[in-house]
Amino acid sequence: MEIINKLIDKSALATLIERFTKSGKEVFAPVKSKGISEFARVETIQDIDFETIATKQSAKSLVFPKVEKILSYEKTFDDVIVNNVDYTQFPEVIAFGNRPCDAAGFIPLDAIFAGELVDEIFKARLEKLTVISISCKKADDYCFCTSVNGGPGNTTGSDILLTETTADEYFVEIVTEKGKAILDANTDLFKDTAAIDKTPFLAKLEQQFTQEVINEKLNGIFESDIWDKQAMRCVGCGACAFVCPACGCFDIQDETKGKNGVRHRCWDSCGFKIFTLHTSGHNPREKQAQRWRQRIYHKFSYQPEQQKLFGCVGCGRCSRACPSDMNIAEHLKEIAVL
Amino acid sequence: MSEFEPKIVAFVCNWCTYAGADLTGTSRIKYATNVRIVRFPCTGRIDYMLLTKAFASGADGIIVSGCHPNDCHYTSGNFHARRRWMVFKKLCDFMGIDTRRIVFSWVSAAEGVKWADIVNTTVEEVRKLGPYESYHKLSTQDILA
Amino acid sequence: MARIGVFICHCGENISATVDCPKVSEVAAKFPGVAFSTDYKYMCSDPGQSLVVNAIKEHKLTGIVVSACSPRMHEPTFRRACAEGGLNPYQCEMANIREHCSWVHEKGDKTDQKAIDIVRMMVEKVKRNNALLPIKVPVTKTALVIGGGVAGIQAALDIANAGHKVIMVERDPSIGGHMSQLSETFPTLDCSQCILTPRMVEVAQNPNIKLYTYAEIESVEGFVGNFNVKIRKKAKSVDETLCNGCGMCTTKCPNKKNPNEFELGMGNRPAIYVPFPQAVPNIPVIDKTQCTYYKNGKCKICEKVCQPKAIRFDQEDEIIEVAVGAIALCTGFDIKKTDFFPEYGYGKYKDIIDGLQFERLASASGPTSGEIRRPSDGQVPKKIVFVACAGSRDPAKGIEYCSKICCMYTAKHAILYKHKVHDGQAYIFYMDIRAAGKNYDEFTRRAIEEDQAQYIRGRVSRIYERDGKLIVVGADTLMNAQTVEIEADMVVLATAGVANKGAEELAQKLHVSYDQHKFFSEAHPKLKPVETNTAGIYLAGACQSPKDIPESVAAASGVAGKIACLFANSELTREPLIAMVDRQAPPMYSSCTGCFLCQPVCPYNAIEREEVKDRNGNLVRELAFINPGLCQGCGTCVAVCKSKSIDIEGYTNLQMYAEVDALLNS
Amino acid sequence: MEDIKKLARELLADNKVQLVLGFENGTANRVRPAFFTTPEAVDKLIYNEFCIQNIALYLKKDICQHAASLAITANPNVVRSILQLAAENQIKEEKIKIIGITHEGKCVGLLDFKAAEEFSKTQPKGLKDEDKALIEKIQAMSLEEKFDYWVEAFSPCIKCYACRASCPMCYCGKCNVESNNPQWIPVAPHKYGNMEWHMMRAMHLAGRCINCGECNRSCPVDIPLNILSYMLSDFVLEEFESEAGLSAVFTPALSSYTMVDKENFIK
Repeated sequence: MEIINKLIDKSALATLIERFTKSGKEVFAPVKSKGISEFARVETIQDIDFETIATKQSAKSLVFPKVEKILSYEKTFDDVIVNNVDYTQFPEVIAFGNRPCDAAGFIPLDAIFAGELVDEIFKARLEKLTVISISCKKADDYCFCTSVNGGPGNTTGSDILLTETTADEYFVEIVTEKGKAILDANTDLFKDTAAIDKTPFLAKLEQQFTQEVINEKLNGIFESDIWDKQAMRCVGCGACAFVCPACGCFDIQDETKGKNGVRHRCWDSCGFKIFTLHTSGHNPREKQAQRWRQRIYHKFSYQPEQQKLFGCVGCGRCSRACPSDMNIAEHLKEIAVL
Repeated sequence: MSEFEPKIVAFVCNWCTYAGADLTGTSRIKYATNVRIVRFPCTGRIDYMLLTKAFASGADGIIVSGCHPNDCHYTSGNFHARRRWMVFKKLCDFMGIDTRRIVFSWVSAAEGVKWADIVNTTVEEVRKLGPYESYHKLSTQDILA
Repeated sequence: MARIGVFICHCGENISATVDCPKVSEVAAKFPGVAFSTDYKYMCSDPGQSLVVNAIKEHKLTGIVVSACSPRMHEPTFRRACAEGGLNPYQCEMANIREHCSWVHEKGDKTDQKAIDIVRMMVEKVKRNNALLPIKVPVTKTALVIGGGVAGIQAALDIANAGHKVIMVERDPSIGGHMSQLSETFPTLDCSQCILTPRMVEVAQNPNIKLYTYAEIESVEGFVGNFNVKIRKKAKSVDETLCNGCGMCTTKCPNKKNPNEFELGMGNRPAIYVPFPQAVPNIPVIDKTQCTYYKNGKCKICEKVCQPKAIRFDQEDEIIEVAVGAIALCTGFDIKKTDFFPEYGYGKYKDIIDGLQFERLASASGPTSGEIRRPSDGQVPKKIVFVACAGSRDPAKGIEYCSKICCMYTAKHAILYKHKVHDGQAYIFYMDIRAAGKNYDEFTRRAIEEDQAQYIRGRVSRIYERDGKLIVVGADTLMNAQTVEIEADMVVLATAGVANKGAEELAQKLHVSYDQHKFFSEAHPKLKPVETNTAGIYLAGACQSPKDIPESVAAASGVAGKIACLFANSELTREPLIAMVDRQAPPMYSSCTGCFLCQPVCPYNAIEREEVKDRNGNLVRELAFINPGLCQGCGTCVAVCKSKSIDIEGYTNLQMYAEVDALLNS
Repeated sequence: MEDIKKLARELLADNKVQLVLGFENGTANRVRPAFFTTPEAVDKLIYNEFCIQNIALYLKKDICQHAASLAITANPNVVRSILQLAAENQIKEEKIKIIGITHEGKCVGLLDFKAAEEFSKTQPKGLKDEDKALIEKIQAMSLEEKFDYWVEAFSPCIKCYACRASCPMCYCGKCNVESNNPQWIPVAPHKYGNMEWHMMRAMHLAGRCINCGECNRSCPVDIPLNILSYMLSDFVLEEFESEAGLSAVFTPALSSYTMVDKENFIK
């Protein structure tokens, strides 16, 4: 679809959100509470935090929640009755005010869950999701989207992208049919405009490397000692993976109460030792450095090879969340200049 | 409508309270049917995780009982248990877990009457408190839909 | 897949009158994993047991739940039946629906439901039972007896007479202990030496007993049936194999003015000495701290006069390693010195002595040849005051417990005094007269009635000297606490009995527990009075608490009996319901982190450190290891282990978890 | 800071240690843990008021396990951690050189364990006023309020286990939450799973926690779980006169008992 350009002023935007909520759509947007900005359900535009560069956690939980019930079951004397989750009943969700990097994150997730094998639950959630992103006016020391083919005004993954052009007005790019459906239902709120050069309204973020260079370098450094060096201060938690918009690893857990039980899909991280631990006691990724290497290879080598895309959107959340300040951009730059 | 019948689980040691409960039986002293006894070798063996597990599994009240101080078959299991319970109780109190529903007691092998008494009073206390809905809800809301 | 059999017993009408047994059986038949369920009148009867045995075979059961009485009653019975049916005996669980159900509830649905729940719980448990084999521990049939007092002697002789080897270690140069110091014994007044000496000789002559005197325990390692003990045999400076006990050395030794320990300082002995004439062995030792040669490098008179040439000035301490299967602790007691009672003047006034010193004065072989003469001037005291509870039952200044023997020996002292000093008068200050025991009360009555000992119920507040007399000031609580003042010629303090010197250190070497007074602790105050918490180590006599001779001897024979039982088989068989630490193949080895926070909670010191080494011998990990010979299966370590690396058979985490789950989530 | 650097340089130059564990500058105005193996590298070593991460946790990581000997820039929290780790048989004195640093940032030179024990006693615990205030606030709540408070406080938990990974005392190779036979604690980060996980962790740290607050600092969703341990530490100190991190030879409260422990709650 060709991008449709529009303008919307802030009061119209408020009305739009009101219309969403009134029509039964669930709107999730950054909300600041106790100093932390996270995606949360909002009712009006006043609830929304437009300032924070990036929420602590990504928007991925809208399609890949930290706990997803995938089925329930009941044991009888000689049988087990399985009940699948009715994913046709998922609500319509609007992601609003997320950054372009968040939107871009849905692409690699989609490739994981709805590639060769389709995860119906994920697919249903993604289909019910409309992403209305807002371009970045600011970037911080952790941001590096421009190094991974993204950018502060990138439209990838968004259904609609808003760019603040004046104190009262957003330049609107309708990117997809889903976005157009919103436009069509609310034409009164949008104004016509010609295409606008967004550059002056976007954060300036220098490109530090290219993901293609990383991809190429990774071919020869699997056994390099750089992994040991970089992972030295890694504490081995899963914070990076859990805040990452593109990390899709999960664990399957059954929980029972007597004869009833459920199967949950929960977030998991390749950074955990137990992630690859075999029953025999053997662990193919025994050391933290190997697990760190896996993280980089998965995003910059395996995913490009298998899914023809990169698994990193340059949001920098992992670096912000890291208790010991492992900065992924810094590490990638080191690899790029090897 | 029938009266609320609390579910009580008793974690007891083999040598004192289990034997004490046996004595209640041999003495034919009647008590409430609500209690289910789980036998452990010693109170020292009782893991506090089993207490939360019991609540999560639907218990409304818990009795934890063993030998009186200095009577432990293994000399010190009950002393270690006592300390563990103190700390656990403190944590529960701080976290809003209802410790009125956990009764700790010493019941010796000779205290058949005391055992019946502990069970009866616990059943009545917990009956007054009602079902332990908050913990049951917490533990089942994401499992039983 | 589990195939569980459920057997509901009616117990005549004991269960069936209250619980609907057929209904319970019917419901149980529908539990997942239950392959067979039935009810029967008397499950423990022969036909009942046959029913179990046959059902196991016929239905190819993998485990059984016998729903009947308390497992404390018939668990062994049904474990046997289980084994007879071809299953491992530990694949049997009992659901207690009698003591815990039918006998304590009225007939009704709630009672039936409870019975059903109990059965369900045990079905879920037994599904998770492991097949277990009894634990076998080899037993070295040699006993170590530490201490050669009357308790040690009795224990050693009994064990030796049962046909087992005994190694006896005594700290002093001779065995005999405190009893050899006593004059006569209550309540019979037979001479202590006369009854003890033959037993001492027996020890020396018994071919099953190896005696090490002047020796101490250096270290103890191992566990029940398998202790390795290092004994430090202190240098006597005399070759025991050559010495013939002629006594020339002790007679000729020029350095004779050394305080005699055996006489409690009331006499002297040479630097080379035999502690007392009846000593066993009758071999002298040189006291290196006093011997002129050791001090100045000159003398060697003993060497010159020794015909068999047995003197060895260059002899060194020797470490002897022995392997033993059991240890009897018989290290006895000591008496508390009265320094902490300055108002009683002990040590300040020569004529205030303690009870043990009085024993020596009254002894025919003592420093006064049995005549009661006071130490200061050798005069016969005409008025003598005995102070009972000198330190005992006095939490403020002494010890809080009762020393138990003082009431009796003080009465004995009064009687002996009267027998020896006919015109003398004995006064006894006491708190209570504790004379429980066979012929004990009669004995104290005799002191009062026949031997005119005057008992004054009250405490002594002060003793001081005035005009050559000892003024004993006390209160008579039976006379309105009126002050009593007695001008005495001599005072005997019945000082408190306390733990022996070095008891704490020895307990730590042996890993046995001890109480706040450093007396060794028994495993159970009623049911295991001679066992310690460390399997294979027993205790007898006054090292446990103050005891008189018959009690010490009885305990010693008890210990000997226990050890004889232990030695009755070459292997020790133990119930396998014990704790174990997780072990896995490398590189995991174990989920144990080696924090050893489980170690201090084990009452039996069963948790050891195991070193895991790589092929080059480098230490890789330190892991907890539970010695199956020592673990008694309390499971306290299981609950303490944070990484859930310890589990206990019979009550595994999986079993207990399943029980709770089955109870509530039905 | 210069004296710390000088010490570190000398230790490496004299081959007394193979590795110095400390801090360097990180992203923007952050600091980060760093590992120095040559005297020259020590140029980058820093120590300032931001160096509060409890780097004692690295003592259980491969890099420190493999080093024959190492030194660590140790603020009072790190010193306490080291002593407690030693008490729990996780580190040996001969392997580690402690560069002691006070709360104020003053270097007190190398500490052996005995000196470290003395040092620890003089340095107050790192309990902040806001933590105390929160404990008091919760204690004043009703039973239901407390329960709701914690259920809500734990609900954002994503089970990333940063609390565990950042805690020097959480050194178990296999955490309780990872034992699945039986599954003691639900792995799923739902409200129940979160509640039991944090409750279990608080119990495991009772009497062992040295109160550095690292669990809270590392938590990406800012759960105040440190106050659970703070509250229990206070309780253990008050009831059992036992405090972790003051001695290298120490039996934590829950591995010991006294005959006179309270039992007024036992019928």
